[in-house]
Amino acid sequence: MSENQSHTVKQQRYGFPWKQVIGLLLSLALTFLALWIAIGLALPVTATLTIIVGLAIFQAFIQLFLFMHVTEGTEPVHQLIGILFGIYVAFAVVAGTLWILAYAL
Amino acid sequence: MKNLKALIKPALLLMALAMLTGCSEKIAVLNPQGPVARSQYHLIIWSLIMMSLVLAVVLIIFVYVLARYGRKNSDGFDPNDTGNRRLEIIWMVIPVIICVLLAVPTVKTLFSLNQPPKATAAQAQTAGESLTIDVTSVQWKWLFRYPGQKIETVNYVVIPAGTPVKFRLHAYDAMNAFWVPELGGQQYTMTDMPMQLWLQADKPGNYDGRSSNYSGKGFAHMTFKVMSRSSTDFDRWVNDVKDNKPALTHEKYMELLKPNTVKAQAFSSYPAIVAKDLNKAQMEALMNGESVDTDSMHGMDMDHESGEGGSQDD
Amino acid sequence: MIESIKSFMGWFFVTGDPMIYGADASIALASIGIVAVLTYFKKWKWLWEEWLTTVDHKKIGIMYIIAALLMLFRGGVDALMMRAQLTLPNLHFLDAEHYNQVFTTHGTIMIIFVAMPFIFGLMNIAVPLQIGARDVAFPFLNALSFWLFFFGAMLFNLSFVIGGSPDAGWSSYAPYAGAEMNPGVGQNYYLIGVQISGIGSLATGINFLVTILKMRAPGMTLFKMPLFTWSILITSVIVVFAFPAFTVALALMSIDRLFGAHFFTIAAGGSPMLWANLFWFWGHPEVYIVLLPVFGIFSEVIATFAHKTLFGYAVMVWSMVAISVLSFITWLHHFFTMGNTAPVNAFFSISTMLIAIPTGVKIFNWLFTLNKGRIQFTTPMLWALAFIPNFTIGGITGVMLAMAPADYQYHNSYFLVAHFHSTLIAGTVFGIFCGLHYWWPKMFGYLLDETKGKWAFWIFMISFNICFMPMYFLGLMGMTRRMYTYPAGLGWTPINVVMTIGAVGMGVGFIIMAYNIVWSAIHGKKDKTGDPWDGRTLEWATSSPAAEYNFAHIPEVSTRDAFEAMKEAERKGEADSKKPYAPIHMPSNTGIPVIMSAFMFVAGFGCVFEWYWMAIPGAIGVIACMIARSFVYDDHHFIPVEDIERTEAATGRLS
Amino acid sequence: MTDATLSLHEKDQSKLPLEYRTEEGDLRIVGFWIFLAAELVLFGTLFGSYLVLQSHTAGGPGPHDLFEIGPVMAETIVLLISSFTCGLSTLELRRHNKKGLIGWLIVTILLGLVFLGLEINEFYTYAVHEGAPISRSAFLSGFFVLLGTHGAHVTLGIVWIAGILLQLGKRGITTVTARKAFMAGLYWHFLDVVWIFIFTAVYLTGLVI
Ligand code: HEA
Ligand code: HEA
Ligand code: CUA
Ligand SMILES: [Cu+2]
Repeated sequence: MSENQSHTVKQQRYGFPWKQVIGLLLSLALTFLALWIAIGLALPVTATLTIIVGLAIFQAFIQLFLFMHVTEGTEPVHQLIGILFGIYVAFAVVAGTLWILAYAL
Repeated sequence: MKNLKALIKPALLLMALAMLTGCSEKIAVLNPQGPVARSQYHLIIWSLIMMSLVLAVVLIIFVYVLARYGRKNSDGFDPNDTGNRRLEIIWMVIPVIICVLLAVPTVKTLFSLNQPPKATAAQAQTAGESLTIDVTSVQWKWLFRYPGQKIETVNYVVIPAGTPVKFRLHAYDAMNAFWVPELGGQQYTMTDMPMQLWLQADKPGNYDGRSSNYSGKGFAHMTFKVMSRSSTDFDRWVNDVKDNKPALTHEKYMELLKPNTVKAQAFSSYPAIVAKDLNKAQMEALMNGESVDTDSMHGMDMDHESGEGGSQDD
Repeated sequence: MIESIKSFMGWFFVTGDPMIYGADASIALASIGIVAVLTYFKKWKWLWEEWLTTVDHKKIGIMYIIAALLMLFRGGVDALMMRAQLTLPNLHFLDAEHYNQVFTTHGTIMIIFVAMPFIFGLMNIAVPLQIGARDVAFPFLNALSFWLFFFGAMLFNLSFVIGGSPDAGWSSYAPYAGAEMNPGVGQNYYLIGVQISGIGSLATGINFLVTILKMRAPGMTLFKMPLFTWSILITSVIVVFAFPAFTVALALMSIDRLFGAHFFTIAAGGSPMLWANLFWFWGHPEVYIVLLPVFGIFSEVIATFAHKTLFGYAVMVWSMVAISVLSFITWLHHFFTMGNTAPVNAFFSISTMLIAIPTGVKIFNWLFTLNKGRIQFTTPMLWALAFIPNFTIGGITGVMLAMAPADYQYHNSYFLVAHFHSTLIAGTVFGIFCGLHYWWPKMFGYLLDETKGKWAFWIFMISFNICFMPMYFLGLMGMTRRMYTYPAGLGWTPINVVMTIGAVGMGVGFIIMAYNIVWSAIHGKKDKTGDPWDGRTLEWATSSPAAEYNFAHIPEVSTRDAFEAMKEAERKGEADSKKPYAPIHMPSNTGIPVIMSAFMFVAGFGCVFEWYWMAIPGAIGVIACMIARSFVYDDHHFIPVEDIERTEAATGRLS
Repeated sequence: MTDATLSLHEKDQSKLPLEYRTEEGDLRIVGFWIFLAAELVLFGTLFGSYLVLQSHTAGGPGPHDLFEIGPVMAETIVLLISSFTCGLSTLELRRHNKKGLIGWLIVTILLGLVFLGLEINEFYTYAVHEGAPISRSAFLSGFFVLLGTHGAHVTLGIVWIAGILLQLGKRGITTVTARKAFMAGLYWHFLDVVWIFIFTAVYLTGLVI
């Protein structure tokens, strides 16, 4: 735990940042796609909502995997389970709240 | 065995419960006086039986292991007894079965409570009619409005026996809950969500009602009487109120809306504003000459069967 | 001028009641007394260096427990005041306003400032020792969590003498708790005091999650962990995922009250029911936050004093996992009667009932741990044994409440109050008393007296039954909660009298326990071996109290019940020879947590009174502390080998 | 992911990226992930509340009256690009290229500032020009608090990264500064994820319904 010393480190070689570039292009594409579906296409409201929420989730996973590297670390299973549980609870609170309070199904 | 003392209490409780379920009239919930309360009572008794079973099993094992292995020099000590698949499956599966046995009647009763109870009064049976009463909770009193009869009462309500009564519940300010244990379970009253509760009394009688959701200083006194009367008595009472009681004026109504406790009273008529079910904010806006916004009721109406009250979506 | 000061004082300090004056005076006297004693014995420096700035998990644990015991006293006095008022119909010992404040503070304090910190205290003491670690993952954060809890609790308690207490119940339902119907500072105290300590709780959750996941002794795989550690791991998960919802709920109501927003108001489209929804989204998991850790304690204690490994270890673990998953999808059962559609109520009825299954599995596994054991009735064991039948009653009445149509009849009645005291007292309180007696020697190096402990147990346990068993009937008779008085002639009086007798009995039991603590501090049996109970897990492998660094050598683990296995090996003469010591790397003390939390207190107090001239500097102080911390690089020190040898020699453990 | 995925059984500490190389760094990164998971719930709660209150406009302006897609798209694109530049900074960190790291971080916070400026302008327009402040209706309360919380997070991120830049300048890339820069990067991407949902659930949904 000698974190106080500065390590002089060697320059390592990494290639062109493909992952990052793909991530950016995909996010932009998905964003515009969602915009077009919402504004440009006149689908029924439910269909539109389903599709754009689906796209948002897809885009979130792009960030999670291509930019944030959830699968990286000494024991990545910990943060993976953590994030999954977080998604579960966040889903419970959003869906549950809507079910209870907004849309009487 | 000193530890047996730990068991005596729960065992006594169980026996006491078993005895009490049959008799005492003081125990309002176990003394149902109408079909709604009765269906809940059946559910309660059913669950009580199942739960007594569970408790009995736990207690029997508990007493057995303590008596058997709690002695100073008991034999049979086995430190390698650390698990048993078969047993563990048993005490997983049996609770599952119990849960199913509880869940099925629970769901059935839940859905049936949405429907009006079957009328038993001769008059109501033929006409298939029910009575609607609009209930408003105000800190700390209950206002009852009879939209059909066009009369209003405070802190007491008269209903015809044997006839389903639809109470439409609404709050002027704080949340309260409308509870008449002998006739049936409670529902909340809220400012933004008209709700309904079906109740019905088997026979004429007086029943205690109270608010069961805390709403401030005068909450403990927020009680009302439900008087069940035969159909003819009920009609007589309505006419009596119409003939002999004062009208609810606008001023008088505004007086009632102030937070305080008041005596029971009745009014032969009410002004139009009363029927609007405004909440405190809306009333204040109206009094200030602003436009009343009613959209807080959007999507908050759970009253699907009748489709009355607020609107469903925008 | 004088007049305006006078009127300010009259508004600022709570006045008009001899009880409050008494409290004011006793608080002032106690404070002066503490300051005087500390000054006289020249203990200020000691207090600062040994306690206020400590990052040692064992000391933090002790501070949590002391604070929680004090809060239990306050909550208990509240309870006795309520019982006094309700003993007979139409009493005027407390008026309505006062009674409403008392049940609100009673509930809030008991759950947030007693149950949680007591558990945090015990887990601070035991978890790092049980996993053979030298400290928690983030010692600084740990100290910060404690001080946030402490100052949050102080802020909340201040409401009693300054400004007025909250009176909307611990669940603070809107719209009654909103600014319009509830002006004044009381509710602000609730919102901000609880918020501050809640942030600390969230941090504790993260801290222990990482500690347990990453800092276990070599060889201790997840499925070799002691069950208490497992229970804390799972509790931490619930804390981490439930508290953010509460943070939001509290913040939204604060914004409503302080900045005129309309989340939960009647006006402008606010939704009062949304508050109930958010509150219980946290509130239901919260009851498992205070329950699962005591499940862990009972598992340890029952295994230790039955002298057996726990029955069905893996199932015990998985049932807790199941509870943690289910606990997030049952919250609506607290408002079945808020006009939900039948499918909604049906879903939440069933999801709630399902929790009975994993809980039942645990009950039976404990019973079968006792089976074929050699049961030893020590004080901790008595608490654990009493838990089983008493909690089962609380649990099965919970299942009865879970049946929505039946709940229409129980909701907000004393049946409900009886249910949650059966679970909270027979579960949580029995559990923390059990853990307190069990780990006391590990904390202080001497045992609590067994005879007095047993007296306290029997009196408290029997009185608990006297107080709360009749309460179920009171609910069925139609008495609702939060009534400051009731009329005669409803048949409620006899039961209320009995309940008050029970409550006083619990007070007596508590007093005996307090006396036991004082008595044992002087006469208590010393624990020289570090293993007074013939324990099975690693906390008993080190001295009592444990040295600053916990273990001179990090233990190596190969089985469950690791210490039991080590002792077994030693009996067989297989113990391996000791290695030489190496310097030990430990975090250094720091004053930042306590100072930062004190700034938080100032900021919070400012917000309560909407005095932004005070809140803003307080907030700036908090941020300054954060920045200062971010630039601290030298926050560790090494304990040299000589010191380790000296410490180990003193407890006879030198190799 | 080939270059970055770490083997669970990596024994050779020196093969690990700097930020994982000390025990403390490793612990903190896991802790930070868990914190982010908790933040998911925090934002989930805000989203739930907002969506419930969305239609409660109390006769005041609703989503249709307020939202304009132009500025929103601008904010979105700026934030997406900043997430990209932030990703590049992490890459430079892995290359131990201090200059590149500092450069991309500066670009990131500049983009963050642009985003904040746009958002503040949007808030200002609503609250002052459109007469729709937080106290106007439940819908607006939900809107301002949800977006404000995100905005406050972005602000915090900017301050945090600025602090890290100071430390990087002074100490260079060490195990400590590497860890901090890496964690700040995670945070920034996370805020982008939250924004994606704001874009979808608040703006697009508001325009569709
Ligand atoms: C430690 C605290 C704690 C615990 C553990 C529990 C445990 C449970 N609780 Fe309780 N509860 C509270 C604290 C707690 N509760 C509080 C504080 C409130 C009120 C808050 C307020 O309004 O102020 C409350 C309110 C409350 C309500 C709301 C009632 C209302 O407001 O109307 C409900 C309804 O479903 C409920 C249900 C349950 C259930 C099903 C369990 C289950 O987890 C119980 C499971 C255990 C068992 C069932 C026993 C053992 C099992 C077996 C022996 C196996 C066989 C059994 C069966 C198959 C049934 N609780
Ligand atoms: C862990 C949680 C916890 C604990 C331990 C307790 C413990 C007790 N509670 Fe509490 N209670 C709650 C949590 C808890 N409660 C909650 C959440 C509520 C709901 C609040 C709300 O509605 O908002 C509630 C509400 C509540 C009510 C309902 C009030 C109402 O709705 O009107 C009552 C009524 O009797 C009550 C009684 C008691 C009693 C007698 C004890 C006893 O067990 C206390 C025993 C302890 C002591 C007595 C120790 C103190 C010792 C002394 C003071 C020594 C001096 C005394 C003598 C020598 C006699 N509680
Ligand atoms: Cu209130 Cu739905
Ligand atoms: Cu619950």
